[in-house]
Amino acid sequence: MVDSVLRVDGIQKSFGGLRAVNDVSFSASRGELLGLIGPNGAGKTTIFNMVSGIYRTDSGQIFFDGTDITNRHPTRIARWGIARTFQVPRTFNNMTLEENIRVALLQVNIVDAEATRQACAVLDEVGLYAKRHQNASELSGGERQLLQFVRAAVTRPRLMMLDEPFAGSSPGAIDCMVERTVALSRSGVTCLVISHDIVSLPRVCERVVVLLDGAVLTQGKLEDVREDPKVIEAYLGE
Amino acid sequence: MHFELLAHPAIVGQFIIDGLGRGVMYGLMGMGLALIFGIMGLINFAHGSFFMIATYIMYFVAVHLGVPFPIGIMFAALGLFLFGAAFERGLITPLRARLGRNWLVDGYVMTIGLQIVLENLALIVMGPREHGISRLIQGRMSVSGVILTNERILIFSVAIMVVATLAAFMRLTSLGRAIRATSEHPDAAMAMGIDVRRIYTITFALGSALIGGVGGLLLSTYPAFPTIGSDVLIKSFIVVIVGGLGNVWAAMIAGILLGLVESFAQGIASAGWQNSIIAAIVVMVLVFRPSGLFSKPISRP
Amino acid sequence: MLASRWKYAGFSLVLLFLAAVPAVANNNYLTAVFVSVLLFFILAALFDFMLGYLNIFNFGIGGFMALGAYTSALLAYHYGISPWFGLLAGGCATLLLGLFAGIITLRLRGIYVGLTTLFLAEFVLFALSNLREYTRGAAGLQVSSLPDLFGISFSRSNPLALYYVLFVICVVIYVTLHCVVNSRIGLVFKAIRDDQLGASVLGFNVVRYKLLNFTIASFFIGVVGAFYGNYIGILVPTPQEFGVARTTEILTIAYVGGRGTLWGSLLGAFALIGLQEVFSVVDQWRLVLYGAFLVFVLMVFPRGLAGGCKQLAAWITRQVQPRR
Amino acid sequence: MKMAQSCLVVEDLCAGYEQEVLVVDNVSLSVAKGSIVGLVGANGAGKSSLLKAVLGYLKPSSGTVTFQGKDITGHRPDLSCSLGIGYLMEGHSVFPSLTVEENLLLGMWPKRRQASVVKAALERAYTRAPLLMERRKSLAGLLSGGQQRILELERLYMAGPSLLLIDEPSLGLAPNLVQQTFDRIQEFSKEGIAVVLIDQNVRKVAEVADYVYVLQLGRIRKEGTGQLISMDIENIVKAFI
Repeated sequence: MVDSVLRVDGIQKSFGGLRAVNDVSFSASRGELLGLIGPNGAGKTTIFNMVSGIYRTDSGQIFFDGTDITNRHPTRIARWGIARTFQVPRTFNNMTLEENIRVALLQVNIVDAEATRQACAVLDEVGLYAKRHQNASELSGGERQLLQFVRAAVTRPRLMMLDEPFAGSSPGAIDCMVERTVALSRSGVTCLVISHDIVSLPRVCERVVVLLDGAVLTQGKLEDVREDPKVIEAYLGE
Repeated sequence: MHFELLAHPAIVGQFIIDGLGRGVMYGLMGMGLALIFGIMGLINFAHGSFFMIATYIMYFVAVHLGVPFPIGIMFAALGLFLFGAAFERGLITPLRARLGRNWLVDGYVMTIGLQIVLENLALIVMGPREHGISRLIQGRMSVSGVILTNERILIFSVAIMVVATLAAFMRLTSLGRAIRATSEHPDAAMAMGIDVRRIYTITFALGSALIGGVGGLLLSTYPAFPTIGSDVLIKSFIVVIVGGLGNVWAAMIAGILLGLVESFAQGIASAGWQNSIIAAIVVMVLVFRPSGLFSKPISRP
Repeated sequence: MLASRWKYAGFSLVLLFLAAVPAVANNNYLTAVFVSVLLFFILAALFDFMLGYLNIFNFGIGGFMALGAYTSALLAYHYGISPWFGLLAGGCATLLLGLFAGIITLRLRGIYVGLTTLFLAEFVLFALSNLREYTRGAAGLQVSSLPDLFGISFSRSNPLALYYVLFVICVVIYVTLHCVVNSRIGLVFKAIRDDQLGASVLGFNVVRYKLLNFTIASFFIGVVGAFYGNYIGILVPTPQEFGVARTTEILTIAYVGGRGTLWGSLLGAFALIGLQEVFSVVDQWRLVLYGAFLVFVLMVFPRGLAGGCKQLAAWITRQVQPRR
Repeated sequence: MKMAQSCLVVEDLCAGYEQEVLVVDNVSLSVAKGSIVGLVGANGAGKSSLLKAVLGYLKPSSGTVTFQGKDITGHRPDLSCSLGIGYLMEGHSVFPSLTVEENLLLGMWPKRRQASVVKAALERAYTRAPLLMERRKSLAGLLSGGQQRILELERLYMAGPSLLLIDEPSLGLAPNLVQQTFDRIQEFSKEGIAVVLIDQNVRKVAEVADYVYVLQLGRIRKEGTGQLISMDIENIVKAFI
């Protein structure tokens, strides 16, 4: 608990009568790769939206590096060092790839020629260099996923939240994201990953939190969780 | 300011009657706009020009050809129905097909283009001359000092009829149900087997027919003139914004409210400032209650 | 690098053309045409600065202009303040209006912003026509012409001099806008335009950038409005001059030129105003042409003339490249 | 399975939101009259997209969809649906500000002109679900989630479809309602309606389905009769996690 970077403490969120997230608590330590899994409608994305300030939390608290960030504005939360991606990629579609990266680099005060240089370098690493002057709208869904991933990563976050980063991506793009996620964690960035990709997720996460109907069902090592009858039951239905 | 006028019941009664009379007209004007916005999300900037075309149709059919007024009004409505359908099918449908969910901004810019064309074509073809009639029907009556023209009674009854017919159409016919279903959940409407594109065309045509009929009906107050539409458009906007964008019934209530405000403001205060006050009210409604005075606030996730 | 060199060459060429032609021709009619080209160009560019770069639909740009024009004219009329200073004062007054409009429309989106600015502008126009004792309302307000400077007369009988005043204003505004949209701020503008939420989770304060854009644009609209008042000589608060009709003209030129490209507005202004002068025999057809052009562009050239030019340039490059 | 008996035949269907990544990748399946076919798989395996591609909400890039011997590949959804395919989309699809009765009547859209048929269908629905009769004048949006699901199922049945595509009917329902929903679906099939059923309740699907396809990353990875799948169910589900 001492070096937990993110601590979510009993958060709740309802939409109308539906309780989407019900008393969820978990924490992630520095450099940890934590997976969030669970059947459809379990509340995974809702938790992401609460942590990044897009949804208001009904009750409970969220701590980041010991600071209470519950219900702060998304802009503030981003400046604290929390970056995220979205299930449907939110790239800036009428801007070129290079501009997409450069705008993110502004957050860490990298501008002008240096920004162009770094943007080119980053795009080169993920194999998008050749398309750097194209608009993001011309990319495929998988490439856009990759773009928003690196766009989030260049802001040097301390917590990176990835929402279904592997869905709809080509094997090459997935490899690239897996490698870079692992590299990020080695450099001390905490990563939270929502994924259903049974092949890719184990390459990234050791520990997972399993959610069901808005509550934490269990958490632990991925292999153990997969053998847990409770979890299998959850996926089977009652 | 002449607040002392409010002490005379007959004068106040006259204010109310005048206000109701105007208000019903404004309500009628707004309904077509509200219908199209409510179902399609499109703001029709050519709404006023449609009104203008209708007044010309009415003038020619009723005055030049000597056809009875009710049939003239029907001609105006029918003409605008066809025009609206053609415009939607010819220009809006392709736009929607090309742009998908992002068609709306280009959609209303398209109606702006149409409005410019129509207004100026009318100026060229018809010239800057008013074509009007003095009265649809003659006669007036006086009830304890309050004067009431027969024409006003006629417009009032037509308004009630239009509201009732539209309500009945929307509630009781399968087409009306399909229109409402489409506005709520287009994908689910398709799963019912409803051709959503056709529903949009019909909706636009209906909204156009509505303003068309109203244009014919109001020819005596709003004579045919190329730029008569801009005033109608602004009045319709006010009514629709105050009532709540897309809420057809609330547009009528907002219209009456606007009519009463105008009537009292003109009677009591010096004329002129009422426009500024109304513009300010509209801005305040947009800022503080964007969903209008009579609708539930839009929830913002 | 080569591309940017071409851009500067093009820019200089256009500048030279705009500077030289009226002087060489020295023809009052041609000067008048160039004045309206520049006026509409810069207003459309300002409109596009808001719409094309930040998705702010300012449907009250005509009323904003009116405020600038009246501020400058009234200062001169009632207090004898020099119209030269009035240009700035008009800008400042409109800046305040823009700031106010920006603040009240912060929570609103899309068409609601458009309607709010529309009625705000209506309010300004109605107020101007109602304050009859002060603004002379529909009777029209006489605008004193710009006083002589460096021995040059800027009265309305010397349209060439006025043209150069406008020319300088346009260059200043255009260069400023160009610098802004190509700076870091412009980068953020575009990000917010494309995806507001995406920009805010990157840590950008969307509100602040929107206000910044709105105030910059409003200030310049006010300056242009003040100049316009000096140029036409008499101000009447009608819809044709400053209302919805004026706004739609500006919008048409911005759309025909191409959204999201400032220089496209110059193409749009030349195309539409040029067209209208060529067909001046049937002057009434002018606005019909505007509307038809707008519909045509929406259907066939969604990115406007500028987009068409870019496609043409790309095509030429493709044709040229293999031979190298 | 003989072709003549098949109500729906999907052959080599490919579809995707992007050109490069297919969410439905070369899927072939057939659904016999009166049978229930289950589709299971992890989130994002392409189950819902498959249904959307069959109906034309998502344009297929290749392959064919044949419904009752008629090629409907890439038809507009409303055309496919009016041929006798009922579609229950994921999430709630009632029209909230229309009344319960109006919702039911919209289910009869293709047959709206046959007044007597409409009346009979409405009566049949009310007999089957008295709750809807009771609340027929109230707005559908005011019903509870479970009641809305009942309304949706009855609405599907109104026009007498020969094929139903049902996507996640038990999502967000209380356990007793889940059972009721599955019972209703089985009744459909007993009446000779073919059903394609997606649900995350894998055990339930295997129980009611005659045949089950397991999808992963847009492809069919495994298929078999309901019993066969039931036996191997734990391993199949482990593969989702």
